Amino acid sequence: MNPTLESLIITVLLSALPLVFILVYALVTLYLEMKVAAHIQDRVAYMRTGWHGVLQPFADILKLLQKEDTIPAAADRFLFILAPYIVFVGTYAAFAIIPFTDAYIGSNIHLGVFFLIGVSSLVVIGILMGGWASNNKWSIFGAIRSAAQMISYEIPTALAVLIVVMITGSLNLQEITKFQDGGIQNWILFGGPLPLLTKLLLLPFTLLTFLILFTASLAEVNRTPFDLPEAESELVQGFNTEYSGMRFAMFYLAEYANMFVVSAVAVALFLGGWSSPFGEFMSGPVWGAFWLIGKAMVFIFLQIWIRWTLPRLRVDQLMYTSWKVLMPFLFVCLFAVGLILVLTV
Amino acid sequence: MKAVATYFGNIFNSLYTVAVGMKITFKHLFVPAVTLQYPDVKLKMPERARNRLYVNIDDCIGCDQCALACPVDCISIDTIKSTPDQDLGVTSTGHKKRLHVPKFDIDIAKCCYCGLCVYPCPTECIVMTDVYEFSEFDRHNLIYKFSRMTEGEIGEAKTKLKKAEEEAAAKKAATAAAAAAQPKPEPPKTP
Amino acid sequence: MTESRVLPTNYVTKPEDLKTSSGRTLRTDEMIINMGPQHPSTHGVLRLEIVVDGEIIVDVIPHIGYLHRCFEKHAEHMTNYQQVIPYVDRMDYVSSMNNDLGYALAVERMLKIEVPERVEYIRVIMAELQRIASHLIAVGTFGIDSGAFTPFLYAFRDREFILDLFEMTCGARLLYNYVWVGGVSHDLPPTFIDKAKEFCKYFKPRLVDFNNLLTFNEIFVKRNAKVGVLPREVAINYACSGPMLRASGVDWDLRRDDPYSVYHKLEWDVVVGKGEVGTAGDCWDRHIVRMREMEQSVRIIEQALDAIPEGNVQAAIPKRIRPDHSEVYVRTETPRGELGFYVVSDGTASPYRVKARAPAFVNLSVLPEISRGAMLADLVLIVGSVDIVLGEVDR
Amino acid sequence: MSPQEIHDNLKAKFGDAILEAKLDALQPWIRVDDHRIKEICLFLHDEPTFQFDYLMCLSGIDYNNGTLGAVYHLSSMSHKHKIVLKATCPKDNPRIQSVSSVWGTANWHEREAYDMYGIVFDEHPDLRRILCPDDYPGFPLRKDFKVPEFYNGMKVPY
Repeated sequence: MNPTLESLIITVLLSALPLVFILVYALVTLYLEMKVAAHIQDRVAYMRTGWHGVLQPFADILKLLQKEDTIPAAADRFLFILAPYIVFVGTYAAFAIIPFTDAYIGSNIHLGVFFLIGVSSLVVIGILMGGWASNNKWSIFGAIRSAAQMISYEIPTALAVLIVVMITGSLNLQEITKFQDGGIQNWILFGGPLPLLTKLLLLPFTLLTFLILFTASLAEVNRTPFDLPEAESELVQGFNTEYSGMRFAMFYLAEYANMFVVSAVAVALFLGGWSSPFGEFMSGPVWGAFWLIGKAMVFIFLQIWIRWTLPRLRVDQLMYTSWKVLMPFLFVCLFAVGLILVLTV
Repeated sequence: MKAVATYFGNIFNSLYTVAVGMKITFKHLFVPAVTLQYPDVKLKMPERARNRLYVNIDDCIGCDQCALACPVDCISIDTIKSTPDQDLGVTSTGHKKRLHVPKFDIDIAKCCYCGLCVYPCPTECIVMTDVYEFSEFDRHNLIYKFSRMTEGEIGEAKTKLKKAEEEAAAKKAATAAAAAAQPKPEPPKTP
Repeated sequence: MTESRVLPTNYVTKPEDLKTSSGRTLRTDEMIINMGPQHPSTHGVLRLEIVVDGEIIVDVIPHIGYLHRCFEKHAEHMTNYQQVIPYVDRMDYVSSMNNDLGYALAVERMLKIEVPERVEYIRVIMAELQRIASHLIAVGTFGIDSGAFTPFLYAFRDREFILDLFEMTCGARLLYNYVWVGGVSHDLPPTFIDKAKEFCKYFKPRLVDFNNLLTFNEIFVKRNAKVGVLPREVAINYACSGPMLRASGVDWDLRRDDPYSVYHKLEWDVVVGKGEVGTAGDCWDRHIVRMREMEQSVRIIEQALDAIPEGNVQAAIPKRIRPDHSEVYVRTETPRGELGFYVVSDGTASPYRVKARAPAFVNLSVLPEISRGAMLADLVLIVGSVDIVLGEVDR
Repeated sequence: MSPQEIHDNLKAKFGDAILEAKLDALQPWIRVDDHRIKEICLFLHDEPTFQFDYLMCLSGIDYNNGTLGAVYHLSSMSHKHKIVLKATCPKDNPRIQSVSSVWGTANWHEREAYDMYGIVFDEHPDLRRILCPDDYPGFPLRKDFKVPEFYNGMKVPY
């Protein structure tokens, strides 16, 4: 076969790999969320579908697949059908730049993180389409809220990423992870592999930036305390009120995939992606994926834990937090990190 | 200056209270579950539990007290007077039974489980058991028929009653005719 | 709406000041949303017709009556006064012990019956336990309205304890028909007293946990401070009662100001909202008044459990109730406020007229006053803080 | 302030508007002329010696002899005294003055009395049915009310 066809097949195969990962990961997270929520509330989740409810995620997916996905009569059919797939595409595209191991990365482009921020705004378009197309007052409320929320939280994410890029000097997540390779002391969260003095100076700012990035990513994914677009108690189900069956499953899958993207990116930026915390010990191609996914799962557990503890913010408080709290602190961090890097390195 | 203080105060408060909340929920991760797996593990009902009604029809003397006491009128009772020659026996509480009870229906779907029918019953034959799993597919199955008299017995009791009434009517007619035939004794002297 | 979080006037977009680049005025319109009888946070079948400008609420028109079961018509067709009690249970199905107590006191005052001391103490214990159970539901669902699911399940887990106590005594868990005219249907089972003491000991730390998890959570505080403020005068003019009135700073509790039963013998204090977080009378105050009332109820129960005398609980139950031509209005303090029964008798065995003055019905009538200018998410909290039970609103 | 004093003051102020009073009953009540009920209630509400600022309950009632009535249970939070006012109106043209301008709570209570008994309260801001559906035939709580066999084509008694 001629090389172009061959490389085409390889790239298709390579890009299909994360899709398989997403499906497996979604089932695991569904189970994890169900169990953690239950035990936080002093109850046990499903115990009958398989041992301790292990088959329940399959049952959920099966139920959603065979359910009739109705389209409201006065809905804007084309947009209504397209919306969930746009949301999923927006999320799935981000998988291209996540470095699972030092050998495997979707596409080793040099604009990695820049591409990520660009692509994640596709999710907003998808939600807006879904909210508008289902011709339901509650959905329009949910959609408009999510548009305002996503846009105003992309800026803190971009700024936090900018700080990391400033420290590492490259936009490509693979380079950033290589920069942090070699044990826990090299993680950017603790100042990166820089001389001791700069590390100590950088430490408070990188910790603060990480905290802000995690909060902003919570809003990016519409998770409590920022889950206004689908606020059950106010907007019935927000933008996906009219969705059911397969389309609703697609929204659901996109939300879980987005959770992983956000956690993986935070891990790759701050906690040394696939590099093992013990330096040389337990590091290598297979271990790399284990470390990345393991660290990401810790953050996913954190998101689930937060979801079942905190109440929900109101729209104007949401805006207040983003514009008047996260961003000022990030500008301070940006300025400080820049100053430290110029003076000491 | 106060605005800056409240600004930072709010941020600190948020982080602190969020942390406190998270600590509590994390503590509850290790608290054993309080829920029961219902069909396998059932909650023990206390002995005064008020759920499904049960009527011990042998002790029922057909006095209709429970039907009167029921706020939703879900108990319907028919009785047939028994003729003197039939001996219906005595209830466990020593009441002489004088009425046949061909129909004693409780529409448990209408019952509001208030228990007002249990108190006035002289022979305590109507009690509330602690059975709470009695759902049906057809609503008519929820009409419990407690009377055990067969069609034959009911027919026989009716005919006996009719016969007894005719005899009584005939006897009364006879005595009335006899009284009319005799001259009336002179009225007692007024004081 | 006086000192509530007054939105800057330009927040409410007026058509004339919105210009497109070409100078044409942008046509804006208000949207009417039906927070309909079936909605996750209307606490029952209440329909709110909301006129919304963006997220800001311009006007709210409540529509009720979806759960109207003509309690008053039923009461007039009962053959004796005792049979009305199962219907009174079902009026406010979340605190039916307090409803029975209200109705029983009304008929007893009409018949001029004196109930034995033991019955009074049992009634106080049961009423206060029911107050805790009802407040637990109110507080738990208020947590869900603000987005936190877990407090609801903690509240219901504690409420199960109380339901077991009730089931042990009278056999039912929600609608008891326990307080009768002139007494109670069953005496306390032997194990009741120490089980109730065990509950009191178990429940106090739970309240502290609940407060730390939800009440003092900064997000919850920011969501509820200065929201749906009910000023003093409006509260009195609209005859609000219970936690809604006390949260607005009015020191008024029927158990102390219009005393009935043995509350005057027990020592407890009335919780009044002081506006610690926002202004007095906002949603947070109504929430904290309910939380602190639960602590007071535990205090009352403990004192009553120690001071309960012996006696026959069915001594004063009249065999046949046939009051002479009279009418009486008796009011009691239920978890939602002042529940009054206006009972008129015409000398026969069945009541001539039983009018129930339901606190939730009256508290709900003030909703439009306090939610103008709030946001949609606030309205959900305001309805939750008013703590309505539609069985009582619609009767 | 005992009911007797309240009655005397009212008698002094309004004279003939106070039609009848029964002060020895379990709960003493005063019957007032239904055309001047608003004026009397305003006086009771604003007068510092009375200060009846809390309308506990307003209930409609059918006296079964051709007259309908509204019973006002008033109480004062500051003075802690209570009084019962009654206003009656003929059944064929039941009209009573609305007091919703004096107490806000009267608004919904009067709507319920209208819904259940058909008592029309003049100058009520928005008098429509509150509990029953808007097109419900008849007024349910009247003593002579027959449950309609069909309502919008649905068979009613089961």
